[in-house]
Amino acid sequence: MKSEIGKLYIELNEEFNFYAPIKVKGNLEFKKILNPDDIVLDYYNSKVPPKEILFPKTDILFEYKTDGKNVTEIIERTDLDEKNIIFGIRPCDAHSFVILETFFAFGDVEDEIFLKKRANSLIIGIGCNTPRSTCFCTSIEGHPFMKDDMDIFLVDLGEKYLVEGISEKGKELMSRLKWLSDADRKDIKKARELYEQAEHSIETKLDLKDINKILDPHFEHPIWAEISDICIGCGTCSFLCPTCTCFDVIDEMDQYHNKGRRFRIWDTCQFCLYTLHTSGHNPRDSCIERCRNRILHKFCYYPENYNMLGCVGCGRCIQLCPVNNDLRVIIEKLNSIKTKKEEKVSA
Amino acid sequence: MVISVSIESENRDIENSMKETARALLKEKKVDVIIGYSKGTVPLSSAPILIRNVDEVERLVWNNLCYINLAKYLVPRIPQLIDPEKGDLNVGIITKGCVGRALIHLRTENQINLENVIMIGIPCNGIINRKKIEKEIGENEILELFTSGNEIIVKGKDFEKKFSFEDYVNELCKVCKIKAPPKIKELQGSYVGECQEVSSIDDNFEDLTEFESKPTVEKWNYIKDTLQTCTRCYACREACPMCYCKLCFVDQNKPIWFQKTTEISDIISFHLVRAMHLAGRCVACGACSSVCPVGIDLNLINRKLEKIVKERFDFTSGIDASKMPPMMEYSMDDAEEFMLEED
Amino acid sequence: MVTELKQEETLKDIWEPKILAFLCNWCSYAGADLAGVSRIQYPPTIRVVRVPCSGRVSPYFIIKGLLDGWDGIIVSGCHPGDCHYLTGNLVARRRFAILKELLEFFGIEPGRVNFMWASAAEGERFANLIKKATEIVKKLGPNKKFESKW
Amino acid sequence: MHNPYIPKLTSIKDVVSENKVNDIKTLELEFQNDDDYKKFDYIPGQFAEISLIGKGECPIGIASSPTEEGTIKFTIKKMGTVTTGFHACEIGDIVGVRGPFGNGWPIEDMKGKDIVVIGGGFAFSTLRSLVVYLLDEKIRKDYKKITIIYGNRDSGEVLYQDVLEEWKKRDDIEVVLTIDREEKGWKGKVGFVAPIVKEVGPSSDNAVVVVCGPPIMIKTTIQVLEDLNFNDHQILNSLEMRMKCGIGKCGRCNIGNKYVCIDGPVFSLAELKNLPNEY
Repeated sequence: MKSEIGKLYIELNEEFNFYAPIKVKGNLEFKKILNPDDIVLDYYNSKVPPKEILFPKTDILFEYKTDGKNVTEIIERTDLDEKNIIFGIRPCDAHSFVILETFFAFGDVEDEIFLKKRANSLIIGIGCNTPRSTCFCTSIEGHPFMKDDMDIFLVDLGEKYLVEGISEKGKELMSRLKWLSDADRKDIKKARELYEQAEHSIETKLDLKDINKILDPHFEHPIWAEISDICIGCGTCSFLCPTCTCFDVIDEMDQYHNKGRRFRIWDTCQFCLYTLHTSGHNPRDSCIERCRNRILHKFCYYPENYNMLGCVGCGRCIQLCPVNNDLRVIIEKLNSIKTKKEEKVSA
Repeated sequence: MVISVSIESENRDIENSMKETARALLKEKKVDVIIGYSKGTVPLSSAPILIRNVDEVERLVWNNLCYINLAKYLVPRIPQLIDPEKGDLNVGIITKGCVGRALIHLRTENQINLENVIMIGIPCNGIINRKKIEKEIGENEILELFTSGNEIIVKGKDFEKKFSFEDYVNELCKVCKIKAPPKIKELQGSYVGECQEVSSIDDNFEDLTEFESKPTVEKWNYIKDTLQTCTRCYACREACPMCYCKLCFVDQNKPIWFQKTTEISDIISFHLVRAMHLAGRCVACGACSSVCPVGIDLNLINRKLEKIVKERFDFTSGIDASKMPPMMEYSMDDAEEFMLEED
Repeated sequence: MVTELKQEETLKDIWEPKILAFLCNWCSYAGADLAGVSRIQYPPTIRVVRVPCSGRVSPYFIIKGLLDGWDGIIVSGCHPGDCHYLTGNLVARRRFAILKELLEFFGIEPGRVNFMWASAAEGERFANLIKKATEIVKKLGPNKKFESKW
Repeated sequence: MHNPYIPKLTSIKDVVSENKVNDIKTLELEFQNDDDYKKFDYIPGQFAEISLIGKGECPIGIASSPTEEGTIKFTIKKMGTVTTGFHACEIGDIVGVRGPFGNGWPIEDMKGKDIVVIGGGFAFSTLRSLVVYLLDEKIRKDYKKITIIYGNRDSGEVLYQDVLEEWKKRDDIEVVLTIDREEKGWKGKVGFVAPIVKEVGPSSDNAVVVVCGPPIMIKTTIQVLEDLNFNDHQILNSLEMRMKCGIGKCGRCNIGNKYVCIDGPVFSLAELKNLPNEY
């Protein structure tokens, strides 16, 4: 029953930090909640993705004390062991956690701050009954009802939820929630219907199959100038992208109290300062290179390095780009490189 | 003589005359490229577009969603507007009132050479406050938005809503007095299409009285509430035609004055200092608020800036090229009622 | 409980604000000196930063000061027309006018930031104005607006 | 797993000003904790993120060689906020070090070959590390002829004068120093690096050449080397990039799908030609 979310919250609140979608000033945000009545589950999607929970906009790396000049003590973070429940996220955002996890674990050095938080988080996701016109998760092998990336999966059946444990962690938690009643066949049938309905309602189909092979040899193609000509170089697309991970490291010192901290904040390849050398040289000096880097990183470097696309098809960058530099159009344009070339060959 | 026309027909007229002018300019080779607006792929947006030949002119639109201030593309010039051999291209720019003001003000600040820029003036009839409509619709998807008569029609999968244009236009547009680009004598040859003679503006800033009369605590709480969602993506800065600094004050690191974190004090200091920098320069285009991905409304602050410079220094940005902006000047006779004095 | 309350009250009574004062080298700093050598009493609340001219004081200094937790800021320069650099204080005055109004608009008590003119010969005036500014800031209480910053 | 962003603390043991203008200094750092030093296992050509707490962090190539035991050295030019902070440091001050990062010079592959080291300006720091390493008693026999060509703007800019003097005295290494313009009392060669390389004319037979310096020097030198029949695999290069984390997470140092901080900073010319031209 829908009203039982409150019960779930009360039961789990003590052990876990309970993050759920709520409305803040008309915007949907994922926040640690205090009142289960605030939870909104019949939403389209949030503007700021739930990556914010595991990879906050401002994330402390460590704090330190000084004797006025030199550091005397480094204080490590202790809050990473806290357990979290991330409730009510969509499959696309749940998939973004998998991508983020792969990224932060890649290479010789793992990023403990993210990975520990991820390991301590339990994801209770919900199927997406109402994909938007800009959603294209089916084009990247996702699905509005994809449940692989979650621990517990919910389906909104109208008056009640169909609950399914996916991972071991999720099943274990479910076994503790004895008051959950069994689903009957009707419910499962209804869930099936919703599944198909959602799949059909996604109209955007992008051809992303061999995109990295198309992009790889076309680094210097004039199409990049065309794609980036109206970009104003703000960070909207990447700040609100659930898979963007770039950050800047900054020190801050409180001289009055002899303490300080080093933290990371979100940064984006769309900013000029991102790659600017101290010498004044900038490898990515104009919007053309910066836009190119964003697209290539998601659709070319990700497949090459991690064998997956760096995009989940949530459509946030399409919805929110200030100048409407639509990713769907960009992909179409890029795909047209291929077709043009094939035409040439056949001619 | 006043004929009441609907927004819809106004839009059509604007669009048609704009297209005609654009076609003529391109045909006569007076301009190499025209910057304008095209229809967005998402219902509540429009996309700036560069038009290089006559056939593409059809793509130009005017639909009350053209919120980007196109002057941004000229200061600094984007590479697409510079020919590697010929240098600066001749640019035609679709100019609504605030774009015109921006260009004129930037000229006063010596940031732009308007000699090879032709302003295709249009009498703007207001920009829709898309954030307000989005909030009104809530968790439903808008699939279509258009104006019909004097109403904005918003359509979704299973709903249709009507909003009155008057109420859902940007706050800044409601009080805007400069619809078409202001005409200045220094730039006689640069205008095509509509423009408007502006000497000075009468404005009583009534829209601010309510907020200004609030007690300090309430103001602080309001500002704090509004700004706390800020993600520091700097879309406001990047969309602002006046924010052309190569190195913004928040990016400076020698010394670091203001931190870039998302803690509320840092967010407020960013917006406070940015407002400080825009005093007497803001051209009231509202682009910053329209582009904000998390829907922060900065228009209130912009209005206040306009009010301060108007009341203290009798200055309105971008209408008079002969007047220096207040922050570039000084005068012995400025009011100083705020200075501390002995009892 | 009762004793605690009393303690708090007395604490508030003895609480003295900390005020950051930017004094221009040519007038106000000398004015402060004069107040000192003339043995004119004024509250020991200000911490002085000597600047070449009030025109040197950028809004950054003031806002950063508030962020850092100073209870009040004072900027003092030469009287209009007396600036050592002719017009530095006139430029500053415009800046301050806007800053003061903006701070008020943002809901930061405008009394925290005070601007004044004091010449090298006005020791008495300097002391009086500092007294006045201290009272204003004292009435506002400690600056807690930006306390959320770790 | 541990938090990779926490630096190990070291204290400054010595500060040496390297040039006349006094904008390049070498810091000698000693780890506060012996364990940390043992774990700091590096080869020439790698870099570390050294940080001045409160100011920030920056990636600097390690100038000392693993054979010089006890301390590590960094040569720092005064450029930005952090490096200026380092220049204000005194002996005994505390510096944070994270690392070593990057791949370093391929010392294993270089075994049994002639080695030509070409450096320009203050990019010589990791080359110093390499040469000191190669000249170590136990290691020298693994490598054949070593030639060093080191160019500078003027004699006041020549780094590491003490080790250079030592090297000159040895007979198992050829040291050629050059400055751009003639100067009184200068005993080395005069001229840009590229023509001097041509003049010295190292043989490309079973040789590896290591080039480090300003972009224009690299460009001209590579042309000369190609004329001398060096192929792309024989020419090694160390890249610079803006970095924050040093471990491939912050994202800014990518060239194509490679990260300079984990896949570099040393790339052979052949590898560089395969990467997009974005550095």
